[in-house]
Amino acid sequence: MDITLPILILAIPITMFLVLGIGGVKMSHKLAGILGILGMGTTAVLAYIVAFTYFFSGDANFILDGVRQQYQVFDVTWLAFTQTLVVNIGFLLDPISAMMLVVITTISFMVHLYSWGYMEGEPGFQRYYAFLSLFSFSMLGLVVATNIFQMYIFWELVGVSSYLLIGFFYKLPSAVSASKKAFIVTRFADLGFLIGILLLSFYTDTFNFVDMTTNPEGVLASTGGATFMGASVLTWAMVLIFTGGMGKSAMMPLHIWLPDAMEGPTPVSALIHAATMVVAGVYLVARMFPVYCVVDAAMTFICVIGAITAFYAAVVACAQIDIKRILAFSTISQIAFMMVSLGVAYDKPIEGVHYSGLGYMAGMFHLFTHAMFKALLFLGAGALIHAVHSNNYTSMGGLRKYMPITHVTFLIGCLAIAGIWPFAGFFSKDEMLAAMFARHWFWGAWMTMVAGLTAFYMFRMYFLVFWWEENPHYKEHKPHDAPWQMSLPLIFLGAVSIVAGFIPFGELVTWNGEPYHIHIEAPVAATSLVVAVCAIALAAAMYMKKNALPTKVKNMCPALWTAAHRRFYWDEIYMFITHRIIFDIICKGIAWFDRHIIDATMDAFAKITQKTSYAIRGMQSGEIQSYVGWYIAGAVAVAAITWLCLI
Amino acid sequence: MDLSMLWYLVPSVVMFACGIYGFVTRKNLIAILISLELMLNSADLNFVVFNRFLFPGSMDGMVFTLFAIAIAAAETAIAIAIIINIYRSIGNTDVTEINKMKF
Amino acid sequence: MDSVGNIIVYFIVAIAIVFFSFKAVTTGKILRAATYLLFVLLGTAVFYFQLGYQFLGAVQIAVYAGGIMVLFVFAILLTHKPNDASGMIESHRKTIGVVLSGASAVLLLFALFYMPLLHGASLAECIQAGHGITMREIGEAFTGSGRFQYLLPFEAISVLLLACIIGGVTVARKS
Amino acid sequence: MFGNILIWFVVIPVIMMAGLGLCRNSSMNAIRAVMVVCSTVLLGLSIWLCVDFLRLREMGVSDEMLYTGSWMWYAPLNIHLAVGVDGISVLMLLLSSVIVFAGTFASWKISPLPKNFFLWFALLSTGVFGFFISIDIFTMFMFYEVALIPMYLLIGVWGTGRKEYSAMKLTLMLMGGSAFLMLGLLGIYWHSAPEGGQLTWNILEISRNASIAPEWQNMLFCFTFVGFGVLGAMFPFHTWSPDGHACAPTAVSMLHAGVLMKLGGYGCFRIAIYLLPQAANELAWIFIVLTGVSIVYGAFSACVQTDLKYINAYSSVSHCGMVLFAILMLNTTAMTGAILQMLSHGLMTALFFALIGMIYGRTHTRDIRQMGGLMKIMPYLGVCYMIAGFASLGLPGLSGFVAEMTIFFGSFQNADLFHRIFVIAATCSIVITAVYILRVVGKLLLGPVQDEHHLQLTDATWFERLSTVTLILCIAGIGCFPNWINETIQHSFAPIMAAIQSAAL
Repeated sequence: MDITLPILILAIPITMFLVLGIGGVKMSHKLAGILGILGMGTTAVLAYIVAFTYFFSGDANFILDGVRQQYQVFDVTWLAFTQTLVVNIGFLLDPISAMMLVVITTISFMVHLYSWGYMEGEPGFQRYYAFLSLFSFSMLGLVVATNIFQMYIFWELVGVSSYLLIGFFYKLPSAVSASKKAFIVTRFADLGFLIGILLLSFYTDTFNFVDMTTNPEGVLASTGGATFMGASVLTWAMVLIFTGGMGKSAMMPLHIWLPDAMEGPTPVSALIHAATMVVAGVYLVARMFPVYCVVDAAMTFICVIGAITAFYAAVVACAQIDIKRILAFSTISQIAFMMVSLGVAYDKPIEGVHYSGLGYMAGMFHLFTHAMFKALLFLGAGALIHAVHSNNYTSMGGLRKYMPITHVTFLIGCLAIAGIWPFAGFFSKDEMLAAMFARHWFWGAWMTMVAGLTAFYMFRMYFLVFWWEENPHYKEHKPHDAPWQMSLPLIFLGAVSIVAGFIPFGELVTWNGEPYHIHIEAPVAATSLVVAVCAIALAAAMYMKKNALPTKVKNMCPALWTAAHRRFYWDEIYMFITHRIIFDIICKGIAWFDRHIIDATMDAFAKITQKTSYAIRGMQSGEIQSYVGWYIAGAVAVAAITWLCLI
Repeated sequence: MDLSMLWYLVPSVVMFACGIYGFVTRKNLIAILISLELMLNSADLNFVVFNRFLFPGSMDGMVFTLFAIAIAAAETAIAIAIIINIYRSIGNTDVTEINKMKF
Repeated sequence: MDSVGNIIVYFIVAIAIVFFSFKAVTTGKILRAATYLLFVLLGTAVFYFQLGYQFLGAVQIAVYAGGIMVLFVFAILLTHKPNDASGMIESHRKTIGVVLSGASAVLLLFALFYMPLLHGASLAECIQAGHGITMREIGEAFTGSGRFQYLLPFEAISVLLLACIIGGVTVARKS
Repeated sequence: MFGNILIWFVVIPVIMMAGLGLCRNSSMNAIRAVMVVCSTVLLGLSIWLCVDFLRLREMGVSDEMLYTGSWMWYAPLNIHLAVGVDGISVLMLLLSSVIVFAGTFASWKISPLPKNFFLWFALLSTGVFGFFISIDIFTMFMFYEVALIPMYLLIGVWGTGRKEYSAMKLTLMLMGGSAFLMLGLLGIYWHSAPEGGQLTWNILEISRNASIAPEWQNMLFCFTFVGFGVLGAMFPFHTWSPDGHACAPTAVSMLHAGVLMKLGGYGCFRIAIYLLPQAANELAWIFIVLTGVSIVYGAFSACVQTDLKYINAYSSVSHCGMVLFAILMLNTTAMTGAILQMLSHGLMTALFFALIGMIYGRTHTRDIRQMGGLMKIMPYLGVCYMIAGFASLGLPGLSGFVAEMTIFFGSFQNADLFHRIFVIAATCSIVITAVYILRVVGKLLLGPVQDEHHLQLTDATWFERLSTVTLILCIAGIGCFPNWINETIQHSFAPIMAAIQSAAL
């Protein structure tokens, strides 16, 4: 494949960033917006061409004997640590990276377009587009990484873009602290990632994904059976690498930044905190999948973390007021779904299971569909917020009459995430549940329950926003549908959410490149469908018309409701640890120690010298008589001593 | 009974010791100067005595004493000028009062 | 063998020197201290004569006892108002002074008596051994530049004296 | 003698001083002209040197030191003015000249006594450049002292706050360090020759002779490492750094943190490690503990400071600790990282201090609690500060990332548990760094405006922009294209590694 297109895919966004970032101040809003949208549009087209070429051209580089290949378009040396351990910057094409190219550029383009309406007239409009371009560049660089270190580089860059975009309204203290929190929490996770890379690369002596994933047994062998604290070194490495993914993908207990990240502009939440960046963790696990498969402990760890997070986030989402937070927790829950799905997958046949890599395929499939419908939901939420100027559903209600387009598209999104046939979410969720049941009934049952909760809280929100009762404020300020720049992406993404499920995903993306024919697992599908419909019905019963039922339910167990509303006090725990312990005790303690012990010791040397000087300067009195006295005393002493010695 | 070297050196030592005593204990600048002259004188006497008894053929000690006397004269002149100047500025010649340039 | 007269003169002068030295540093009146110093200087001059250095003795009397003492007296009179307690001079740190001077005296005397000086040649023999020093010799010693001649120090002293004159005038001049 | 290009690195600052001497005290323009011309010439010269050096390496010249020259200076002690550079010194010269250039513009409006300020500034540069070109440890030490002394006056006269105290503290502590150093260097000199040979100060000859007995090596290693370590702000000898930096004028902080602290790292490995490899192998662990503590300790201390300069001074403790830490790992990758970190820290701290100076010049406070929302008022400076912050917390694409990663990956090659634990502790500093950088950025630049009066303030002037842009370009240049630096310094480590390995056997 010609390297021009891949290079352009990376070069256009970064150029846009530089142009808009440096020259943006001098540009009009319109020019900046058009430049940004055009740039992203071009990138999207190029990415489609590349992905299409990869999947369908039949080139021997891409598909060999019906098996999709990993192909490094280019891979140039960036920094050589040692002779063998070399960091490259390259462009890896394989099923998941091609899929991610499509997802990222599509959503990013939609968000660019949408933002033109949403952010109109905001100060810093050019800056906003510059940051969006930076983010797109970083995310694209992340997914096409040929080696784990390149991934780490772009991993950090997306972290920074996320920081900049969450803190876009930098005059609001809440936005500033949210951005700071997001960056520091993910940075902490990245520390694990880094140590993981250090460990892994030390033993394998390579960063390259292809080298590692094609020979996972070799990776295992290279560690030579080294262990640390009871676990093998490779387990440590892979768990630590997964820690990085936990941070970015907001898995428990590193999830606390994502709800706060909703302080950023809503399109940003759609792009970064729903569709693309937060799935980086899933992508990372998928990327390293064959290596994970050789360390069972790490896979179990992923499953457990994913299952806990999915349930936790779903429960919390049921008790939130802010619609963006509900969506944020829903995102956490859905990503955890993907994690579990990857965790139950296996690279070798398991007895009694027709396809052991199903979880991998299903997770990727869900990543794809989720990106579409969650972006849709966020953009819809953006339209709602744009209309009523509040994030809380208490300021909404009965909006279906005022905002029909938003209503319909939002409903599509909700149906998709709830997993109702024939919407996209149904297909991907079905495959995931099938994979989980295939591994162990526990995972399947647990996650089916989470799926039911998902349907419940999504429709709770849907009914509270669009049905319930009309908010009296509408008389003063009549809400209306958004301008075309905002509606167009909604309609497009709504359409995608309807049809995406019919994409023969298994033919395109599997863990080893061999095609897999998706077929609906009837019992699993039926169960999940029934659960979802029941949940929706429950939500409809409770929230469709204004009634006292929700309050009653709440009063049945107020402590639980409060705890869920306060997100089970995770933030408070973190606040306690970071502020009370780390900041107040460790940092202040060290600073005190530095000033009062170390520095005081140094000062004490000076003081002792000074005191001694003062003490002996009395001898230097300037009185000739005392000088003579000392002189004579000295002379006598010297003479006497000499004399005694001589005798 | 012979007048040997020791006979002359003993008064010289006494003179010198008295000079030291005076120099260390006196407060008045002129009195200090007087003690200084005593010590100087004792040294002069030693030069001459050593010259006479040990090297009677030469006259180095004597010449040295001559120079010392000249220098003593010069030194006294300057010292007294300074003392008078000090007296003018602070009104007495007490060494314990002259400590403005200390430290 | 020295003459008895010489020995008697020696004792008188030696006792006088010791006594007046002592008085010069212990007396309470500054003018008296100066006077006692004068006696010590005169006694020293007698010693010079006795040792056969007539010129030196003359210089001692003329320059020291004459010139310098006059300076002292002037200075005393200029810095002390008559009929005033300021004529009294105080002492301090007497203990230190006694200890220091005592120690040095003891040390020096110990050294003197330890050395074999007591039984050296007598004064008369030494004067005999040396030739009488004439003024001519002294003049030549000061104006020559050969061995045992002192033109350079002589010149240096004259420059020093000049410097002192200028310095003395400058320092003491009323501004 | 003047045919050797390296000599000109010392001659030009001297010319600069002479030129300044001719200027009238009041004619600011003449003073600026002299400074700009000379610092530009220096910058050009160092770039040319760098290019020419790479060309020679490309041609296959594999001598340890290039452009060598040696002129007898004091025969009885065999002291030469010996010069020569390898890749590391070339980069250090480049760094110094960039910072001198930027520092000139950063102190464009210095007052009072601009002429005297620049005279001392030029003298400081002379010392710095002289240090990096020397390969005779005596002249090296001499230039080191030349660089040290002007600091006292520059801080004591042109500083702010408790300047006399800080100047005194800084000078005394560094002098204390150089006392140790002098002992170490003398010891090296007296053992520099095999039995009966000619004693020498020349680094190349000393390492070739390799005649220092192991028990002496241990003692001399401690002396020299501590001596240079004081300048490199090694725990617990770092306390001059916060006070000194806080009180120093902008350009001096820049040059001090940017270049002078590098003298410590450079000296540590050029003298302590290279000449005493056996002791380095044996005693490295002591200093690994100390520098490892420095890294984490400096970062934690920086978290609670409220004075901008204190924050950066403590962050310098942390970052410079990283330099020494990496040097002590005794492998090529980590040492490469140390060099990268020196460059990176030099540029980025210089940028920080320049910006702090500019902000302080406007707001007249450095207390972050009294400032806020400056991004809106002075966007240019705000953006630059953010870039500097990102470089400091190791954002890819800026120099800090490259340096830190090289250090971590290099250090991790020591496979024993002791090293591992300290490397992991050191990696933790990237999180703490993020905490304090974001804390400052959040309080200083973002959020609501704290002080109404700040709304009237203006953004950067042209000379301030020139100063910052130069530094940012260098930071981004290293961050985006790090490998040429790698190639420049690669050969330089071969003799050092050879010495260490032969000593380890």
